[in-house]
Amino acid sequence: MSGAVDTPDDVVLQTLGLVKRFGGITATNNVSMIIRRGARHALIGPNGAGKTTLINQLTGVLAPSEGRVLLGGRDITTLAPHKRVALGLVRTFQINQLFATLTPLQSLALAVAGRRGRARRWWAPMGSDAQINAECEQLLAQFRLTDFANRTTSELPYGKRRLLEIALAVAQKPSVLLLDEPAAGVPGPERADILATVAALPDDVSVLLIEHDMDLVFSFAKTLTVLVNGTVLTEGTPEQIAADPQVRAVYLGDSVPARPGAHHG
Amino acid sequence: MTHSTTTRRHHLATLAGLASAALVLAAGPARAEDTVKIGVILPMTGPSASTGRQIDAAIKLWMAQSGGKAGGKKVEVLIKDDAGVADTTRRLAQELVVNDKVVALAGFGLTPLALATAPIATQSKTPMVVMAAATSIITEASPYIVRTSFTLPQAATAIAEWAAKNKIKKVVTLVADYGPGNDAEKFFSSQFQLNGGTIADKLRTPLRGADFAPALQKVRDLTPDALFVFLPSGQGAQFMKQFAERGLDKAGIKLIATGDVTDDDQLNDMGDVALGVVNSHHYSAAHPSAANKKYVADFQAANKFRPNFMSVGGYDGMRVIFKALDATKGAGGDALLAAMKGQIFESPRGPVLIDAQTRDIVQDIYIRKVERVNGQLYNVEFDTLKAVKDPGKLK
Amino acid sequence: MLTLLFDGIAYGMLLFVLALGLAVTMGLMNFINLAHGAFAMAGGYILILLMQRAGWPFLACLPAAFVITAAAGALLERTIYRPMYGKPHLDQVLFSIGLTFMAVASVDFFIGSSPQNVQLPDWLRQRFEFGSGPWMLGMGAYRLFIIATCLALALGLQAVLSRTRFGSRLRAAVDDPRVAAGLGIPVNRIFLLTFAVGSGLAGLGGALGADILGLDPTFPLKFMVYFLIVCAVGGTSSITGPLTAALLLGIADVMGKYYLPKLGAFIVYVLMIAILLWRPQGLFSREGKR
Amino acid sequence: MRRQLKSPAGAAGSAGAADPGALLLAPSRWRLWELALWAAIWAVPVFFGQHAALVNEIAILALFALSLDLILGYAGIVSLGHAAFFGVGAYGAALFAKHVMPDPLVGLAVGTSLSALLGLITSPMIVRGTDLTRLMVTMGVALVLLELANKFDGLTGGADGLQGVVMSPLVIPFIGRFEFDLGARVASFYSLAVLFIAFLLLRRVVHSPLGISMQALRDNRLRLMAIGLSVQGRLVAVYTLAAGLAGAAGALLVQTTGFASLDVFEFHRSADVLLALVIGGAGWLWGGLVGAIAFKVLHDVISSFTAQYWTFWIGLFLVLLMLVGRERLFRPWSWFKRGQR
Repeated sequence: MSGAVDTPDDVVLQTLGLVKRFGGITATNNVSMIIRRGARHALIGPNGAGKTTLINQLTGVLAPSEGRVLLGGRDITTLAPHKRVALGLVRTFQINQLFATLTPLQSLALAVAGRRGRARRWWAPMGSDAQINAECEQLLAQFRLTDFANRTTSELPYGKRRLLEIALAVAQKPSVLLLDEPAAGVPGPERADILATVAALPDDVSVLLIEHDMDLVFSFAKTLTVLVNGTVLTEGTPEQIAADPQVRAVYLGDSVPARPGAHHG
Repeated sequence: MTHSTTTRRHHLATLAGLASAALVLAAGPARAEDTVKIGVILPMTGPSASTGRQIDAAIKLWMAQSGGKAGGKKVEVLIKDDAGVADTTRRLAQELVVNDKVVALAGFGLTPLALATAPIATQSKTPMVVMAAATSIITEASPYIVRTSFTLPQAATAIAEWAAKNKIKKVVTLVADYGPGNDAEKFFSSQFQLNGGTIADKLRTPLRGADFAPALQKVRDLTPDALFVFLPSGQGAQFMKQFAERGLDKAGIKLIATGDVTDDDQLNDMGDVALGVVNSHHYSAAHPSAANKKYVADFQAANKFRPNFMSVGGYDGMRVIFKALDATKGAGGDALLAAMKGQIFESPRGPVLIDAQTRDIVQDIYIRKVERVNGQLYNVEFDTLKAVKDPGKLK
Repeated sequence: MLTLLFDGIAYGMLLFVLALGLAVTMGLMNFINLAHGAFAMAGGYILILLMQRAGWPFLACLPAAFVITAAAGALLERTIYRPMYGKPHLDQVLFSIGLTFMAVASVDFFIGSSPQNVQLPDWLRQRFEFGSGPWMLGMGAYRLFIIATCLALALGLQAVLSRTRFGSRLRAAVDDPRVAAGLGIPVNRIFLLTFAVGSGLAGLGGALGADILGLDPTFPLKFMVYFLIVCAVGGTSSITGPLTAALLLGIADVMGKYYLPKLGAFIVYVLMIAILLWRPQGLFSREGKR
Repeated sequence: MRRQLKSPAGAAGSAGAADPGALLLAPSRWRLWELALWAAIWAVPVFFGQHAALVNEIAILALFALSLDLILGYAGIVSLGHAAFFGVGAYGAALFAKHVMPDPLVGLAVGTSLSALLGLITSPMIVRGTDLTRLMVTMGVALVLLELANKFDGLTGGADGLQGVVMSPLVIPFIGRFEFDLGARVASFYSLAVLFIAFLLLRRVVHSPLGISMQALRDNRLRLMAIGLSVQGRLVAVYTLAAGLAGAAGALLVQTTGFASLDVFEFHRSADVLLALVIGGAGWLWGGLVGAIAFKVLHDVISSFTAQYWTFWIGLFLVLLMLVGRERLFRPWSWFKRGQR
């Protein structure tokens, strides 16, 4: 069953009345939201608002109890994670998921090769494919990893690892990119890199950003959705949200968490 | 990446070290003209280490007694450990022959070890003295193999005859599931049936097996007159304890066995359960002869433990080699082999002959009963079958 | 028939006591300790030495075996095991294999490679028999004694785990060491204690089993597989899991050797593989536990 | 070696300056010391003929370790039953030589493909489960095969071993015809050659995209899936390849010693190769070779004087190695943790 509902064709990702219950708790409560093509969309909310739970349902890590997820009008509610990747729905992880012993260059080369269906080649050494090399070079530059291209990933500074995390996702040429707290725990100076690279993401990529860092959110997002206790509290432009008394009350009031990544699963 | 570069250096260092080690090995020991070498390969480690220990001790005893001289030359014995792994045995044999130029190979704790080495003996025309392994076929694996231990058919047929003569009609056989075990089973049953007995069942236990409960239970349910057992020396104690614990003795089932089960090496620790077990073998530490009394005395003077049939195999093996070397003035090859064939001498076990045709040992097989002799358990011989050839060869 | 069942149960009970410590170690610290068998061997040799060299009575040797191996376990846990927690499984495996090798070689060196025998007191050598024919039940006093002892141990441990505070803390720690530590449970101390008791039990099992399983320096290697099977199949999250697994293993082994002696240990291994493929977490453990 | 990414060139200029192609290719380039080492290895049987038999054994163990390195060091699969493949290759080659034809090369091919097949069949077993279950299942498979080989003694010779495996001379087109000699010279060259070819093959594989993806799989399966690559497929492929190489090692053993015994399936085979690999260091191709050399030479030296307590020393060595850690003894080993936390 695909896109039974009529969706304006500039909608790339859409959820219809998503509900997720864990035993008694309702982590996601009838969430319907729309991501438009080229969107710069931010999902904010206090700790435990169910942001990560929602992401996991979008990417297929969790199966929703009710409701549907549509990607470009196609129903992907029951689709396996890696199949969603193939359809262009790509995510970054709140906690780095990197190849510790590879170098950023190798990791990216592998990601690119994978996308180009060349990750199964077993004779020609990695690096013998000019197209892949060129793409890697470009990605390294785009994510300011050029000088670290050849370091072992586990030895990179945290900020650089964060950038690599995003770069690996972008290397998939996603149509929709879910950024799960990209700036989480990144110290000041390196944070700038992240803001810049995220801002510089190509326009044809629609981005859904989950973030506590208000500077990032407000500098980046054109649309904000506020999630509280698994329910959509409100949605609007940064200005509207900033002005919204409800939001101030439940969210902006509370301090930005010290160490994101300590909470959520 | 600095550390990985250093580790790379480290590896290079390692390799350099190994290379030099190889060089040292390569140099090898200088070879003097007036010495002959004998290469002995034994399982000093692993499950059958006790075999190696016994033979090793016996060889040392022989060297001490003989002054380590034969055919006017100094004899050097190189003892290698193969841990009971066949391909190691073969490699060691290869090196002993090619590098150390030994005139004879000896030892061989288990059948596969001997069989694996046989081709080397044949190719290099080096006499190979089997001091322990007891499967019949071994001596047929190479014309250069001489055996000074015994063959299981010798022991098995002997006890089979005795059983048939002593109104035992129905027997169950229980053997460890490997070469010698199969031999024991085959030759006992055929001989026993030949003499009109019946074999109720033929049971096998895994070689490493420890819990005999199931097998023994089966024996009990079959209610034979006697149970014939062959187990590699070492498992005997275990077995007899469980034999009694299961009440087979009370159920009137006799226990007869080959001497491996009541191995002198462990007999003393077996306790009263072993008392009265009738078994057949070629050597008992209690063999009543001057030669043996001296042997046991000297042996125990040098070691904490009692000599068993393995040790006597090693001791006689050395004698055979030495006497042959005396005859050939230290020469090896076919001459040495020829000088080994047909040797007749008084061994601690009794009179023995190296059969010139089969190169296998011909010896008396004794029927013994485990008894307590001044506080210690011994296999006391009460019947003798004279000059038993290996029945495996009389096809 | 019944007799076989009885033997199988005795064998299984023995395996249970031998393997329990290993199961707990795995469950608690996710530590694969292949050297567990070495503690069992130690227990066996302590029994032998005390009985033969020091002439202690059999019954006195059993607790001694427990105490001494437990102490040894505690010592080793403090000194060399602790640094290995959290290390990759492979490292743990190699580490404990190394320990086993050392133990085997040392025993070989100090006591000798020949198998040891226990001189059981006479009252343990008798045999009781009931009925006849296929339903005849014959029970060796010693196996009866083993079953009784192990059963008592199992019940006792179950009680400790379910009733006492230590038990609840232990269970919490087994479920999730990190959370437990977060709740202020002294996981390290609990583990030290558990490890010691586990080793002690192994020692006791080794002492009890010396007579039935046989005792020589290769003991740890010979029975390692069986212990691991008990843990892998029984899972490491409860006592009942390993117990059931051990009993199954014991009975299957005895029955197999009686009715299909040709197949030998074959059945056991195939069963193990099948079960592990079917339930990678073990038969009796909650899914998803690692 | 994978970790030495910085090629001499890269090390000179700032890594960033070099172009990705060069950097990516750097690890797959031959280094001087590698060539030197191979030269040295080949030299041993030439100049120290009296150790040909030992060289042969080392080469075989090295090949076996190389295959284990592939699944353990590169794909991160722990195995305590690698002997299963060694044994199948051994008996396969032995029976083929005995009953079909005695040509070594054909026999080698047969042994290799048989064990590869077994690898393919058993690979689903190691895809699921935890390290513990993998240890148990791999060990279990080896034990089952051991039991089988023992039961079918009509075919395998059971506990006595399979004797009288006579190989015809080694005939290599355009090169010549070599009789297996007592001094094991030919045997040692034969085994070394097979080892060398396997080494070259793996050297290609581990630096190819597939090889990189295997290491990625070891580092972080979740991410590998997240970049849309299949984990199962890769596990099956690498396991089958490794199994084949192990089988080749087994076949070599049989062909150069002329017999097969149950021992090829025993636990200590799996353990020994694991030790050798660990001594050499898993995760780089030389690990297997260095380890095998160290293991065998040490065994030969130690057991020649401290007769039966070699096991104690190797045990002590392992314990120290694990306690002190490779950082100080050999090389870092961070990559057996699932992902980096």
